[in-house]
Amino acid sequence: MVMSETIKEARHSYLDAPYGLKSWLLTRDHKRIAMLYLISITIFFMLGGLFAAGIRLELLTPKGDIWSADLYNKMFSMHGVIMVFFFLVPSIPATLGNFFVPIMIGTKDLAFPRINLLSWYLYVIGGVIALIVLAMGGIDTGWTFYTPYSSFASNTNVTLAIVGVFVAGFSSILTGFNFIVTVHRMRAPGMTWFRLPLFVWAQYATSLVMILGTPVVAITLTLVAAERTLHLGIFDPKIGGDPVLFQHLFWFYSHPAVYIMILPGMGVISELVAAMSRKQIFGYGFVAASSLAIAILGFLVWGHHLFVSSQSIYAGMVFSIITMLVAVPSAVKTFNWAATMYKGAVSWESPTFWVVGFMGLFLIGGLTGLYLAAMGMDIALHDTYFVVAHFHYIMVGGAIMAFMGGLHFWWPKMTGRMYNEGLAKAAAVLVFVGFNFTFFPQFILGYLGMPRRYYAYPDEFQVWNVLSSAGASVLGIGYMLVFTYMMYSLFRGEPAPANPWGAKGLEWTTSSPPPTFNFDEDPIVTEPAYDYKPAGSEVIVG
Amino acid sequence: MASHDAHAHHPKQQHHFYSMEQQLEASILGMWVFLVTEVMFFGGLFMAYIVYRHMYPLAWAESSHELNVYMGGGNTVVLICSSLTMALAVRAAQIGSRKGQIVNLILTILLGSTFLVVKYFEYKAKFEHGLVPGPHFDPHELLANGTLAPIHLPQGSEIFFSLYFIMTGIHALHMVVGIALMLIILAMAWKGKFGPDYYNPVEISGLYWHFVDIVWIFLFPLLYLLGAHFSL
Amino acid sequence: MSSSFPLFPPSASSVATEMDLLYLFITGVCAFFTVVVTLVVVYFTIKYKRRSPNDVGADIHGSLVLELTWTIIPLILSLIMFGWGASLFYRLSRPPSDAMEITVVGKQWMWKVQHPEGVREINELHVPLGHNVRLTLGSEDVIHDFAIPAFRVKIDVVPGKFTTMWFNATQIGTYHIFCAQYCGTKHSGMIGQVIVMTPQDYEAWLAGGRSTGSAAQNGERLFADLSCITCHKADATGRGPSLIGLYGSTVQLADGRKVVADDNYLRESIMNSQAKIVQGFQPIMPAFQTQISEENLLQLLAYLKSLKPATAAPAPAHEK
Amino acid sequence: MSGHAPITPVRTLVTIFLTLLVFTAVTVFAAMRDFGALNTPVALLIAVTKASLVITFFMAVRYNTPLTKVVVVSGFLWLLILFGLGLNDYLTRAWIGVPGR
Repeated sequence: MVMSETIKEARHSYLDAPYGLKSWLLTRDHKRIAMLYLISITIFFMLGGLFAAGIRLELLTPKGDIWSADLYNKMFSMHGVIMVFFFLVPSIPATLGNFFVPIMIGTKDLAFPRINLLSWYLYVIGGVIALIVLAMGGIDTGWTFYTPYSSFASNTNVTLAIVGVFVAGFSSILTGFNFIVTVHRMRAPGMTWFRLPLFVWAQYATSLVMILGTPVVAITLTLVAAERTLHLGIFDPKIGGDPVLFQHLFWFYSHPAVYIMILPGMGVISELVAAMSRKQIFGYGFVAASSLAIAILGFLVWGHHLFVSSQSIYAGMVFSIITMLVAVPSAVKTFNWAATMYKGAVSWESPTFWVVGFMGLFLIGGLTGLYLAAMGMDIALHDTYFVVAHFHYIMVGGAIMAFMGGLHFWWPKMTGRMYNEGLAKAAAVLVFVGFNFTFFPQFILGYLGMPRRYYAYPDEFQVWNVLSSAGASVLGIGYMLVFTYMMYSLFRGEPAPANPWGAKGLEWTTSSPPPTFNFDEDPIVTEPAYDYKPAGSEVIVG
Repeated sequence: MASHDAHAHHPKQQHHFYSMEQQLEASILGMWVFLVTEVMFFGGLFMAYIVYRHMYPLAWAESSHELNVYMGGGNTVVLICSSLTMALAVRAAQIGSRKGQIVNLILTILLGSTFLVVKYFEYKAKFEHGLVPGPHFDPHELLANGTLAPIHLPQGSEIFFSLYFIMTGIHALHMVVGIALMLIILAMAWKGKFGPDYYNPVEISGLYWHFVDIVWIFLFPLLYLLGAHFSL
Repeated sequence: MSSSFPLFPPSASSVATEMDLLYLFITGVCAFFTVVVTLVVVYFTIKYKRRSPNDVGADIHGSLVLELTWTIIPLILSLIMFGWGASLFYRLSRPPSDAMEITVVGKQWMWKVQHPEGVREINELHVPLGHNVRLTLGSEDVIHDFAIPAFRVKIDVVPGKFTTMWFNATQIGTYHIFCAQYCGTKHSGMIGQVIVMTPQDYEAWLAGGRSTGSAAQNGERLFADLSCITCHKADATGRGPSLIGLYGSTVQLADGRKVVADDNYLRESIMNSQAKIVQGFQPIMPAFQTQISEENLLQLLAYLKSLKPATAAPAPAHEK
Repeated sequence: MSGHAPITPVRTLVTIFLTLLVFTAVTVFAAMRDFGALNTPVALLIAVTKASLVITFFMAVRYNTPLTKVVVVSGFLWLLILFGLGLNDYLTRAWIGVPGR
């Protein structure tokens, strides 16, 4: 009986409204656009993962023996370009953010639905350009495009790759600006700023970074392209240009870009910790403010990528001390999440597994940033595998764990179907273990001095590299497992109830999956977020 | 949408907005947020400008003298005029004057095109004088007797001209986009789509146009008026 | 370091121990917080496990005291790390004045080294034990990065300018030189060895090496070959300024600015002679941008540095 | 559909237009004089004034919500962050007197 009712409900959902490919490709529904994004970023994630596998395979042995040096360089470059610009930057904002920001604030859609669709098309165009670059042999500059290598030395399709990144960047700007206007102008009656779910706060902070940072990297890469094609030298040392200026402009975006990746992840975790513990988030105001603090401070620290690049030592000190300050809001968030669980009713369902995994990995990722921010220490660690390990702990251990957690948490809402709980828990454990085996040895390799982007390396580094490659295979299996049972769930999963976790939040008040305009009646908000009342049994599961 | 709602909706109101006002405010805010990204986009170029001007003050002063102040200044006046006509076009839409919109939009488009034509002649002169960076960078003057006289420019001037072409080039590209936008708005105004209740497209295109004007207001003194020692 | 699971690189310079201590200090702080927070989270997960499907957590909203505690403690700890790191960086940035100067030129994909006595080597760097050594580095093509993990030193080698590093080797042995900034196809092949020898062995090695005269002598020859000498005369009678005692002094420029004549100033004045004009002189010197290789430039610089006034030692203007 | 944004009078628009033309003339003539170190500040001051006039009147920011004003100001603030922290490197490069540090 329950079953047939749910199915009847599903007929009214956004998934089924009008059928057909055209209705999807021309949709203006933020939920459908989120699903389109989800499909496309999954493709790019797999592609990027394939290159990662290629890299780890080569590094099993000290000698360069599986690929040629050139192919290896192209692999890590394409791994970086694809994972950063085509997976991580759009990952949470364009999928979970797109889907849930309007629902969480109780509106029918984003402020500019057509621009939202345009943003997806731009992403696809950028992605297709990246694939064309790949088909033409890829690029070998690394994802950082440092001049003068990228402008004069590389004979690969750098210009076309830059066009691809530029277009994808435009897509990210449009997403960000849509979110900002939506959060400001479209909130449901009663949805005050301090009733906003923390996920929305995080998305808002992320959007600020997107619109303020992305244009700078766009113009910087344009300048590199102009140097390559039109010989308009801006960074060319032969005519007196300064390659370090490129690094300044590049990191003005690319450091905050790290926060584009991790801030939404932090938002997801804030939601999940509260919902899985059925408890008001500890220190709501501090968690919300720390998102903004991270977004703003994130713009003031880019020079810590330039400590040994011949930047002035005094500039280095300014950047170093501000970088240390970023540690504070990140620590505040972590402690608040832990405190939220205190005296909670902690569920042992699969999202909790991803959350706990995230906390462990994010702690290590965040704390190892301190080594790199301390200038003297950075001399030893700069451009070594320590850096590689550190940012993978943040971007993979942090952002992707959070993305996975969010996906498991909201999957029933998005698709209207449940997945296999047992497999989901197993996958979380596999990914956690595999991840640590892959990247923890790289911290040690880094202090031993192994530089990043090395195709061959001295023998004494082998033992840690073998461990890392072995861990990577476990990690890969973990991700494939998630993909498998999620695909199964999509077609065969049990229908999901409206509120499978018994969680608070507007998204759980509407049906699973939600109707086209999200709510049958325009919601009016009367209570703060995470208003779990301990007295009665007000939580209704299902 | 209007059929099932208690209060009547304007035909241009999109379903997810509560009111036309919310819709107008959202689009104006959206345009400003977009313009902030534009500010940062040009900001990267200005950053490069500041750094290199600090490194090569001499080259900056002397290269600046190779630019044509008449053309740059004239174009500044042209753009200011176009900003006025643009503002008048928005006003015409707000008060519901179709004729006012059409006349002012056409004037705006003509002024914008004038700017580009002047730019064309300016660029042409730079090519003739070998001031285009790259392998053929070879500054010279064409003397009255038909011979070429090389001009000596200090190190750093090639970067100046690279920045000159990129900054003015990207600005000109924005002008082209602006003119295309104005043509669309003109077509819509022609059909009488705008009035006191609905003029968002005119208003936000106007914001864009004024922004492009502002960029030029900075480019003109920073590129053309350096060195302080020239005379007209 | 024969352990099969090595944790530290060899420790072979005067800063290695302090670097390791800083590393261990930060590791201690990080390990403490990682362990504590992880244990707390796991403990809460078990202790407060949901008992029934409709269970709800306690009604706790926050605590200002706790928030302030975990704002201020991380702040203090991170500022200590900043202070220590910055101080170490500062010391590693300023070469001692008695350091012997070796020049290094990076190009795709090799390191070219020249000792002050003129001995050259490729992808190898011989240094005497217990001496302060200052490297001046330049690049002929793209950005490289000269890194010696055993000495805990590293600096980018940027085309168009010189960079500096220094170290004092404390352990005899052979250690890795890596290029740490990605520079193209054979980036991972741009490696070499630094060989630390006793000062006696180093002298013997220098004597055995093929030298075409000291760096300064080579520079003097170039100074004549490139006709620099026709304008830059020793007395003040030339069309260009005299270069005696120039290095490290303060130069008054025509546009009113003052600059210290350091390596990068001399480099710019040779390569792009019009960039900064000395007061009282005409901008007539040709730019040598395309005519001088990075190595020759370093030799010219060695010569210019050797030009000291006959009477007093040069004012150490760059050492304030 | 109540409470339309106020409409800028033609008189204001024309006054601003004429002021902008005057400032353009002023900036050209100012550039012909030598104020020494003040050359650039003078030029920038005039440019900033002109830009503020365009933003306030032509772009009608004075009639917009406070939020729009915040957005406009923060855009330029971020530009100053880029310039300020970037110059933080370039202006201090020679201080320590060691090349590349």
